[in-house]
Amino acid sequence: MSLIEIKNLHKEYENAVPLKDVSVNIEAGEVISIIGPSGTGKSTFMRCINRLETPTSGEIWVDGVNVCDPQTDLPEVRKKMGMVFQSFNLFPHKTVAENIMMPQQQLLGVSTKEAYEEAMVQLAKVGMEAKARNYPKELSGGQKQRVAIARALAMHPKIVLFDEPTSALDPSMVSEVLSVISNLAKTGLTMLIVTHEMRLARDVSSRIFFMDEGGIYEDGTPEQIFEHPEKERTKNFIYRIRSWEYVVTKDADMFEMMASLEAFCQQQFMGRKASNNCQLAVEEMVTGFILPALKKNPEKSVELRVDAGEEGKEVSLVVDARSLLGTGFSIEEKEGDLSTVLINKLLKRQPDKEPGVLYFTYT
Amino acid sequence: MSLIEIKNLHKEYENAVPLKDVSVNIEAGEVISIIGPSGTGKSTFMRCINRLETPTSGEIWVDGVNVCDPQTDLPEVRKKMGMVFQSFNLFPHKTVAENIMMPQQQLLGVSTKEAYEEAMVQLAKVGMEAKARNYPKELSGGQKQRVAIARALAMHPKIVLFDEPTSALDPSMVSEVLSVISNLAKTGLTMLIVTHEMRLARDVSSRIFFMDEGGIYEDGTPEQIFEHPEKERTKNFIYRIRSWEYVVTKDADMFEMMASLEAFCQQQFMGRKASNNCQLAVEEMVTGFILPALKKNPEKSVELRVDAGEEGKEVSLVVDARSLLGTGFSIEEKEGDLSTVLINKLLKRQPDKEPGVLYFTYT
Amino acid sequence: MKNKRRLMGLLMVILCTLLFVIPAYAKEAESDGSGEPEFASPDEMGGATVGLLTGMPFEDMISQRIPDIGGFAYFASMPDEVLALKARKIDAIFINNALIDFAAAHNPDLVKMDDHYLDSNFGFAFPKGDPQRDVWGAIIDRMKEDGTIDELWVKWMESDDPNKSVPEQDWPGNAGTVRVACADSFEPMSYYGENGEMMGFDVEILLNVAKELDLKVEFTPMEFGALMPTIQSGKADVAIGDIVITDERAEIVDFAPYAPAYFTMLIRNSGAETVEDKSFLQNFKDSFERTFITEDRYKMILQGLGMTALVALSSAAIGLALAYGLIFLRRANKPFTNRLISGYNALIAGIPAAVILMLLYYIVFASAKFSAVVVAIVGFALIYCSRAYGIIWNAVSAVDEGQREAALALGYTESLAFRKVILPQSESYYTPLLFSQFILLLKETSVAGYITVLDLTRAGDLIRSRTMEAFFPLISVAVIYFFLTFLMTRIARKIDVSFKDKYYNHKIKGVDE
Amino acid sequence: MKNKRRLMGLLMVILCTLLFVIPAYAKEAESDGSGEPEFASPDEMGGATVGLLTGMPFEDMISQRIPDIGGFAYFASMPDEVLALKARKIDAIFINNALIDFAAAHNPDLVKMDDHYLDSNFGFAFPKGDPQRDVWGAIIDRMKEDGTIDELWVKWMESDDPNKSVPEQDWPGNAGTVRVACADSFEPMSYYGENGEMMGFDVEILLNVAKELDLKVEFTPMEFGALMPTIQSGKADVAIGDIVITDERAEIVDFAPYAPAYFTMLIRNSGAETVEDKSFLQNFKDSFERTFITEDRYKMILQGLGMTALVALSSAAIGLALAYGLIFLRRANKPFTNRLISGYNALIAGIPAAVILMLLYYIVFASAKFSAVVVAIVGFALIYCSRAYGIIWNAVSAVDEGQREAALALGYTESLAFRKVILPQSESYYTPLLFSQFILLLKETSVAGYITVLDLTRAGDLIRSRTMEAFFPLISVAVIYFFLTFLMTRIARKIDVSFKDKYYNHKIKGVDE
Ligand SMILES: Nc1ncnc2c1ncn2[C@@H]1O[C@H](COP(=O)(O)OP(=O)(O)OP(=O)(O)O)[C@@H](O)[C@H]1O
Ligand SMILES: Nc1ncnc2c1ncn2[C@@H]1O[C@H](COP(=O)(O)OP(=O)(O)OP(=O)(O)O)[C@@H](O)[C@H]1O
Ligand SMILES: [Mg+2]
Ligand SMILES: [Mg+2]
Repeated sequence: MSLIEIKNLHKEYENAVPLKDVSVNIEAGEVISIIGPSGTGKSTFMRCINRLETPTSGEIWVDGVNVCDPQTDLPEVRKKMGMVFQSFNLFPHKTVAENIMMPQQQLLGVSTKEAYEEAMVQLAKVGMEAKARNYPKELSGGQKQRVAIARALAMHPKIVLFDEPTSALDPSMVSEVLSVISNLAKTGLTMLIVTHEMRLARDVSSRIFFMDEGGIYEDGTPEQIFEHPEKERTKNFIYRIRSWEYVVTKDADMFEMMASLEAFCQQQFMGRKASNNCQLAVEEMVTGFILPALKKNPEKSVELRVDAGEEGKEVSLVVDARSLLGTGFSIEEKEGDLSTVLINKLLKRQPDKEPGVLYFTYT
Repeated sequence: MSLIEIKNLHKEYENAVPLKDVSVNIEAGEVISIIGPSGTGKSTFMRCINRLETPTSGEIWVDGVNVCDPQTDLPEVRKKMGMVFQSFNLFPHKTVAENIMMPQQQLLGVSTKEAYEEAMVQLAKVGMEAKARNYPKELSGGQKQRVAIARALAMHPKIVLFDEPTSALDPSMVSEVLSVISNLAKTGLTMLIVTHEMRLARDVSSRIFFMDEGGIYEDGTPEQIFEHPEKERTKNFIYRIRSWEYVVTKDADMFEMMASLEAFCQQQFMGRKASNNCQLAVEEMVTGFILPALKKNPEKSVELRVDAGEEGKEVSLVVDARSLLGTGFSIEEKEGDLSTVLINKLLKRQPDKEPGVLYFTYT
Repeated sequence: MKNKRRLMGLLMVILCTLLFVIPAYAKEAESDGSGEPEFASPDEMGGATVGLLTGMPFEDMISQRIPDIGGFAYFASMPDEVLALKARKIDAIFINNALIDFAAAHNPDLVKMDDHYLDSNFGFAFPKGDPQRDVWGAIIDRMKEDGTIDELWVKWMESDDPNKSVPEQDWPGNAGTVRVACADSFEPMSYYGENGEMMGFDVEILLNVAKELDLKVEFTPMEFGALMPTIQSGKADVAIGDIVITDERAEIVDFAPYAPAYFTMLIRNSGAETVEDKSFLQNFKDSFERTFITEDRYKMILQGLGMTALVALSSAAIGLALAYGLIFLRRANKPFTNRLISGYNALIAGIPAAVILMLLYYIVFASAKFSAVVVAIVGFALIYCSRAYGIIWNAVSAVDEGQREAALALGYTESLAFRKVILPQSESYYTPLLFSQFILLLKETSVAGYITVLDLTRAGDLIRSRTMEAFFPLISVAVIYFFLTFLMTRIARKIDVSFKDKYYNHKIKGVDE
Repeated sequence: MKNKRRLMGLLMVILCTLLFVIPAYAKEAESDGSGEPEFASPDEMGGATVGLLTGMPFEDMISQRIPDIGGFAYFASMPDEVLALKARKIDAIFINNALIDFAAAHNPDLVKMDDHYLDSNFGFAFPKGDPQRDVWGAIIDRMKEDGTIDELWVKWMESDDPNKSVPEQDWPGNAGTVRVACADSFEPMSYYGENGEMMGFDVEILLNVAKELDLKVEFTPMEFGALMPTIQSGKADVAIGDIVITDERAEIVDFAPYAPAYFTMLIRNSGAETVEDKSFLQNFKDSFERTFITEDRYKMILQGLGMTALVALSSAAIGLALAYGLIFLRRANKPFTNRLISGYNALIAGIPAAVILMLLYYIVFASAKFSAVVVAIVGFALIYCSRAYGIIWNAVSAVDEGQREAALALGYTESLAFRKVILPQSESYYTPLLFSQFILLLKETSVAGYITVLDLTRAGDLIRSRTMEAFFPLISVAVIYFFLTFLMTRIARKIDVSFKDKYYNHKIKGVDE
């Protein structure tokens, strides 16, 4: 029997049905990342497993016990399942060590001394021994999350559930928590991780659930999901992660657009040159050609997309100006035009993908 | 006569003397960046100029008026000096347009219609016309700052003062504000900008004040300050901007250290490979050699430094283990050791700079 | 959904109120059944407390009859005594049979004890040796015989007719005028009626006699204690009003007896047979009538309500104006005025409202000829001012210092920045707080009675002492306060919403409107 | 620095207080100078309001003398009248010279008018035709001649000796016993002293006479109105107590006159010569003594303070316990109990404390024989409970829902999570609020007087009516309240700090300690 068996799990809210008939088995030792667009029931799925949400119907067997049965001793089952929340939820009135000792003492009946020793062991695992006597409010976000992980581990759970453990963190603190989780993955613990961090999904997990349409839409190894996604929706989702898209209208906020492109380039490790060229080309394109054309055709819009390949190589820019087809829009208009020259210097023009869709690359 | 003339400006607080005898002239049209370590009086200097702080002694002549004279009509002088604050300070109970119209109407006696037109002109300059009817709380940080700039400009000031205009912003919003400021710099407006954004200082300003030791420690063009700083303190300050430093003690928080190194690499556009190699090498070095050595010598510490050259090239790692000299610390200990092999594969070992200071590079 | 919840909330409040009402009436209702007088005879009254009217020298006599008596309590009037008896503060009232019959008839849970003391008669008092005594006595005897007096006794003692009245003096009065001294507060024997005319059993008998004699009657109401001296000094021809004939009194005046009198105890009873036919609803209706309809008492309640509203509204308005003044003083930030303001606030915060009112009434404005209402308004204005100041100042201080700096940097002067930038921002925070503080003030005005202001609470008090029944006046007052605050809370919510609408309407003033 | 600011704050409060004090005494101080009686003669009294004791029939006479009189006001006792006069609620008191002299002697700002009305004598009353009258009259005449009576007049009217006393009955009393009816509340003529013995001018004269006659005296104190009837009925041999001999009275009893009597007006004066030598400090000292020392009145204040503390503390303790109960009920989250709780809270919030107390006293606990104190404690407990519940519930609700989920996910049960995780977190928020709510409660108990609880405010009231002076009792009460709340606020701050120390001490419980 698998460690977790989910049969026909169904969950309805008043005006949403995030889970429609989900069935899946999870084996001991698996590290599962759950990814998918927002609002597709990832958190709901996770919270059903330890019964923080009550499923509408279906069965969830955890370590041989059906948690959906009203007779089940829920606290007992929950002790086998650690949970790490997006917002840490440390107990603010207790020191770090007490946060970890308290549940052991009150729920497992462990003595103060043993609880303390266990706490220090777990704190060492996440590199937080030095902060044992601090209060949560004295810690950075990353440190808080690491303590939360230690607290869950101190109960010696068979399974640990993570619900977006890094999304409440400052960008500069994400890495330290990811390191802790990936270290943990190597210890053979069963883990379910809801995340938007593709680094985590790809590098740490042994299996990925892509959730959409009220269930587990695609289920496979990281390689399968990231390199060869089978279904269209999965492709779109994975693809967008490495793309920057922007719809330019006549009122477009240039400053914000350029800033978001810059942030994308930086995040994709594109290298300064590729990134600079790309940004300048887009700016030139928009101010030199697209906005003037849109001023004349105020109800139209143009879609821009920048795709970044692995390691910041294979950068490409796609300008989807199909809606301007027939308005005389063209970037070749005046051959000697400074803008055109500049763009062609920055990026390499490729044959149009289809009429009205321009295509550039940087190598 | 210069637009701003500062003579023997002196400012004391109860337990700090941020400004000791500062004298400097600023000509119309100059764009001045004020940089320097924290707490060296940059904000104080700026705030003295428009008399939000009262100088202890000295004279400040702005456009021919001494603002330190108690007789001076301060509101009149301040109308000539726009100020943009770190925390925007928009009026939250008014729409964006009203924020810009209100001072015009109440202070310049402009009619509602004219004020509105002026507001829309200024909003267009910062790309915010579309948000004229929104309230500040409905805007992102970057957008708020752009509105604050528009509000200052609508008073047609001769000088605009910026006090760290981007440091309260999310990293992803810094760029849009920097773009606005650099566009503004091209219009010939006199600007003083206190900033920690070296991009801004280097690319936008015509002159840089480096403040330290209670005054303007070094004053020159961006090229002089960034490429050929004359004084030792300036060098240290500029230099550190492109370095990552960490002092490893026996209780070092590995996770946090690695996360901060990762953030540094990302910020310096180092490219994924350089960044990965560098991080792995540091991790290997610390866990494989430094921490074991420090465990034996608990009161010692080792300093790490990573320097990044232009464009992410010329990355070098310096390990200052002089304090461990004589303890038998060496990374060559066992020749066949996996760690040593790994490190040497990731980075290229260079001759030691001095005994105990190891030196690596990546190309 | 939301409306349903509100409805449920209101129902709940009503239910809570019924929790008070039901026991109060259930008690009376259950009394119709099997109850018995609390004491069957004086022998059982060991430890009981007996109520007496102040000055009645019966302690010795009662103590002799009931040696282990618990004690005596003294009251200024019969209604007070009855309230105390019903509230179990005392266990019996010792007084004459007329007052007892009246009280027992109107309070089903009170009963007269069988023992008689000091058997005698009620009588009209005439100057010693006055031949008129015999003339009157003859007529009274005839009225006794033909049952007129018994009829009148029932009318005045037991009837519940709220419009009881005495005959008009419509006879010519050719025989002259008789000057009658009468006690002014002995319902049902002789008392002031609603319109200031004399009423009561004694009065009606006297008028009947006067009619037969064709005498006009001129009443001089006075305290009971003044009756005998008035007769003796010849200032009046007859004295009436609950006068029991005693040997001592008979020595100084002559009496024409008209009804049997004796003293006895009025005690509690859980089952007075006389009210067996009165249903819960009837009881309720009677109480309602007594409290609101009789003597137009609802007018008193309305006046009290008006007074409460007047005091609360005026003091809030004045207090608010003062508070703004203080805010501007405080902005000036002079050490001296700052300390003065905080001293003022500490004082107001440290002293109960009732004490503040008395301080103002008896000391500060002792020599100014202000009415109590004015003093109450001033007092509550001071209180409201202090609290409003605190609220506004907090809201103003909560506005980010950056707002002030931004305004100054734009070229605003300090005061312009405060008026145009800071105050308007804090408005939406402090206005709802000021309003809920006003609701508190409204409730607090209930202590204005301490300085004799006739507010809502005090109006209820007065009606209570008139009807000898606490339930209705108190509940009405409580209900009115409750609905007042309920209403105010609603209005406060509306104001809150309208503030948001006003401020966040996405319009540019002067451009879009 | 901080201490200095605190000191300054306290000084400011004292200064504010002096703003009240100085005018009150400055008025008396300045009166030593040039002031004059407000009315030189009755002719100037047009529009003036005259105070009378209830039942005194002088209206006609006064109206004849002063046709444009403003009106009359009636009072139950002389002290009330004097307070009203000083507070300018009335303009004159019409009463006999003994009471006037006494009041004028003890109130430098009041003065007797020169006009005399109804010139007569004070007299001891004897039964008509009693030969003793002449025996006593002779002795009294002798005392008049040898100045004893004048001496005594000064002693009782004007002396400020707080230990005034009458002689002991140390003579053998071989001639028997004389039964004396005496008025019980006519200071300085005949009144109850501190220890229940009879005191006063009349009493001392009577004792002197009795000593000469070697008679033991047996006093029967009573209301003034009962004096004549008692003599007439032979229940007493002599009646004394501020009896002015009038024709009417002389008709029914015989008098032995002992001092001249007349009626006149007591009016305000801004410059009574008699106090020219009294300094500000002396005035202050006298008031202080009258308020605190005389009759050990400070004990009353202390008792009132104890009562206030008892009511506030007990009701806070009971209320808090109830509030925790409600919190646990509310956690169960049953629709019915939820609505019940919010109904209860709405009721308490909507009705003033005074009205709640009366509802409880006169209705809910009408039939339970609880003392007013118990009812007050119950009432304030209900009030405090409702507020404490609101505060705790708010604090508990403010604890992030995530805390509960985290505890559940660790394996806590709902109730354990609440007790171990949620409640302890909110504790540090709600405890200071509960404390400041307690301070409000402390002040609010000042309305307990409405249901006859003798708390601090009421104690001040009583002393005020005894000393005929509002200033000192009121100020003392105010000052005590102020320092109580001041002290409590200090303690609250300490608690706040100690909470922080307790919670954020960087120690691991059980490991570092
Ligand atoms: N308590 C609730 N009541 C009603 N609807 C809910 C509730 N919780 C979640 N939902 C709805 O259920 C759907 C799934 O929500 P869920 O939080 O599981 O999504 P998610 O995949 O975790 O999204 P995200 O990535 O944004 O966290 C959403 O449409 C949401 O609006
Ligand atoms: N209002 C004040 N009262 C007392 N000391 C002050 C005050 N404002 C600033 N200082 C002190 O003056 C010094 C200079 O402060 P200032 O804010 O000008 O530094 P800064 O260069 O702007 O630093 P940062 O880069 O952190 O903004 C600091 O030591 C600071 O502590
Ligand atoms: Mg989620
Ligand atoms: Mg600064």
